[in-house]
Amino acid sequence: MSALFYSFVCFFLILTALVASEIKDILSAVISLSVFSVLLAIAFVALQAPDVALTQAVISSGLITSLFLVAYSQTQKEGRRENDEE
Amino acid sequence: MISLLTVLIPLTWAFLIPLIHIFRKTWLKRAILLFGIAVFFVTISAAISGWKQSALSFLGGWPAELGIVLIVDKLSAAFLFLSAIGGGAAFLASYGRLKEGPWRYYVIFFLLQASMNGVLITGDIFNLYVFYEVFSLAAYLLVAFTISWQAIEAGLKYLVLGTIGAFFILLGIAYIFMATGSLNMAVLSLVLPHIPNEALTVIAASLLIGLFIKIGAFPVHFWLPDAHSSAQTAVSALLSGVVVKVSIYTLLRLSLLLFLETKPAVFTVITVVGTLSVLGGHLMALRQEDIKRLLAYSTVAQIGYVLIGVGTGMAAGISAAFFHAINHMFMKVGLFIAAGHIAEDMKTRNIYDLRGLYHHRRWFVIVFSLLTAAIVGIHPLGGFMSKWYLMLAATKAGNVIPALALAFGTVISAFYYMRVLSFFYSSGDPPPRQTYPYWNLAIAGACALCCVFLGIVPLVPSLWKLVSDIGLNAVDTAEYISTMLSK
Amino acid sequence: MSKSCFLRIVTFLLCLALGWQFWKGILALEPTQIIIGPAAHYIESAAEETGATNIVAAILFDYRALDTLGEASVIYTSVCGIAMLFAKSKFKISSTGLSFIVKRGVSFIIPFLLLYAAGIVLMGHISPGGGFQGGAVFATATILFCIVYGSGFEAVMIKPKTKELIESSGALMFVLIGFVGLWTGAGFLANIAAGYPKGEVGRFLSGGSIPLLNIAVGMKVSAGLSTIFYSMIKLLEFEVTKHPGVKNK
Amino acid sequence: MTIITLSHGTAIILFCIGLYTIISKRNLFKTVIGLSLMESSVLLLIVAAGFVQGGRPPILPIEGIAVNPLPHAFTLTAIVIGASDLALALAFVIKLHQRYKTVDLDKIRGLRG
Repeated sequence: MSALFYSFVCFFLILTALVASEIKDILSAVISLSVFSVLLAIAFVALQAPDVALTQAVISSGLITSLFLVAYSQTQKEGRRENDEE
Repeated sequence: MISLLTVLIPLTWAFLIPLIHIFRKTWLKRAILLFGIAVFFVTISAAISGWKQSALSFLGGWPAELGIVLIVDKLSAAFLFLSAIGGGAAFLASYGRLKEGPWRYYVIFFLLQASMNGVLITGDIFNLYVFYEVFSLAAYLLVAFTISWQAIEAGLKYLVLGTIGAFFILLGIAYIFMATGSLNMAVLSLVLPHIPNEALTVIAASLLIGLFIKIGAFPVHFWLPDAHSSAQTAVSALLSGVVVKVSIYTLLRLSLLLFLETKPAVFTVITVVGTLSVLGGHLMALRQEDIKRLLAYSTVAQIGYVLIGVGTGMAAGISAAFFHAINHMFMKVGLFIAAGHIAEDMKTRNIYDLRGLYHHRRWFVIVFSLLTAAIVGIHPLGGFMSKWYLMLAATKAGNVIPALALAFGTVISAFYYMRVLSFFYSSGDPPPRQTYPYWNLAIAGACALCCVFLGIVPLVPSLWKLVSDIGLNAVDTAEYISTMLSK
Repeated sequence: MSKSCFLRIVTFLLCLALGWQFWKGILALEPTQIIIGPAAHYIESAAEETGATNIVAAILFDYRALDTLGEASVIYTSVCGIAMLFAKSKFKISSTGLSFIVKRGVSFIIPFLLLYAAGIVLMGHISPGGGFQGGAVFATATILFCIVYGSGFEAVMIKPKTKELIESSGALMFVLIGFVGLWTGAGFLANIAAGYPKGEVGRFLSGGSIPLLNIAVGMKVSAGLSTIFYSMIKLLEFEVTKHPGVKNK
Repeated sequence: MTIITLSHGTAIILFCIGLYTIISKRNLFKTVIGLSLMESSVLLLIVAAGFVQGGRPPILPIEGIAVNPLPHAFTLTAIVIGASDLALALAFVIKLHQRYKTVDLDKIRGLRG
């Protein structure tokens, strides 16, 4: 894989990380983080690490993103809940 | 072989408990007690066998450079002993209080025990990180176990800071790997002197930052009081008594093996952080009105004492540091169990509301006073002896200011513990009701007796030789390396 | 406002200084093009010593198998903790899932997805993949169930107790496979030395205990990650039923 | 060589972005995102440390030279450990939201002082 393509990936890694860090809307940040994970998996492929890329793709960008989304939708309800704990 | 079992047996118990819960619920109560006792005895016997002769176990039959080696030398054996005693006391306290009800608690407890033992005996730096993470996750969960909002908040704080610390440690390991290509600690000790100084600085800095966050030393201590005071009684005792000591072991082992000759500045940093922790912890404890928070801040200060001992980088200082660590283990386990019981019994943790406790909880207050006397450092008790030796070692190493800070901190601690005791002994309202907590009283009392006993240790030459051997063995990195690479 | 702005700038400068130090450390280390240390030995003789062609799997499950046991314990701890935190929350079977066509389509895909996951687990010693990745794909399939059929389907099909059983027995299996090595005197988690058949290198049946360990880890990880998802979704489902926009069944 | 230097530089920048996010942002989700960024950066650093110019993936048979397989094994372990940490952090955030009805750190101040 050429160095030009790799530098492109690196640039977008930093860009998506900055977006995930700076954007106000949490949902956009989570989606940006998911894109970041996929890009990282591509970077791992470029670094000749197929095992790591597979794990990164499945666990970080699949599972962790879905957990983020669950947590986000859990916390998007202000004041409508009565105390159903205990 | 027995050293391997200290990790495997608690781990297997942790995997077995859910199965027992599914198939034979009625066995759970007895099984858990049996498991706890088994873990205690295995750990003690591993410590004894490692003390006599350095015990190695090669996993998968691979030699040290290729695979992972577990090694128990005298330093590891001493800390294994500490973890067995402290873990056993915390297990008994929680078993007496909770019985078998929340079985997930015991799963996490055994995982914590297994990973603590793993951290103490492993000879591979990445394996150390893995066990350290199991142990940290279990600690976060034990803090949050009660699911009260304080516990969850303290757990989250602990988790975020602990994870940042973990990533700093991982970064340090990544640099080590980039520089040397190997991960065995004995091999690293041989090759690290040959790498460039800038890289060594980065390695030392990231490992130290990570470990200081995990230990809870002064500038990054703010998770510790919350976590240690919000957890339930037995967990607070375990965290203050053992978990912190395991982190200190990691710092001790890594700094001695990797940086003793190559970067002496590391020890200066440890001494400075220790001094700051002593002063900061005691001064913050002075302001507390919540008895468990007071004890937690006192833990920060006591960590500082141990770090001053480690920072000398000499055999005498390390022996004194371990002696103080084991003293502090007994004192804090006893104090937290006594204070936690009082707080639960009286339904308050504010020391102003605990007036006149002596008149209706007589034995508890007597045990509490004895432990307080030990932690402040009244002459014949263990606390005095360990502080005395720490002070001797620090002055011998030329660290005069830390030695003065040590003495000054002792005065402050005497002040705030006297305040607590004066409330306990003053006259107050009659008690709401009385429970007879023989179980907790017995554990706290046993801890107090151990403190009295530890005060005798330095006076008996054969016993003191055991403690001074630890320091001599820890500083002797050449022996560690030759033992590990012998096969 | 200005105070927080000031703090932000200080933090930024601090991070910048830290990053500069790290960069200087990197520059001091010249990246070597020769593989040194144990890795050279692994590349040289992993196939001969373990029977696996995927060297990463050989390292994970043979040379440094204790790391993998620790890693499995991390997931175990986390799953146990999350199940504990949400133990008292209620799980309500509610949403009916997506439309009929999607359900039919997914029911057609699901067997292939499961087959793919099983392939990743079982072929871990000869191709990229292994227990962790395959287990995670399994867990993703159960999450797909939840999205398409509604959470009720999964809860009826696979009870949480079953998942717990699978998870614990997977972990125990890992330890038992390791104990065989201890029994024969070759050391815990030993592979070929403990008498596991090496097989023909590169074939499906090769690698001694590595495929077995992959299966154990796969069981553990799939059940564990699925439990995490279903524990965290519990309250969400409870809330959705009360949400005015969603029809209740 | 350029690929290695490039990924090291990217990794360090990402580490600093992650740390900055954790320290300066007041939203708990941002904190968790920062943790994720820090983790990813260290992974990239380790994998890049094992890269060899012109290397092939470490799966036999290898034509030519192979990249270093040891960092791949660590990275796998580290990914799983990091994922467990993040999952636990998210679970804590959900539980905390039940009490405070917010994920803003400034409004969650039960344990200050």
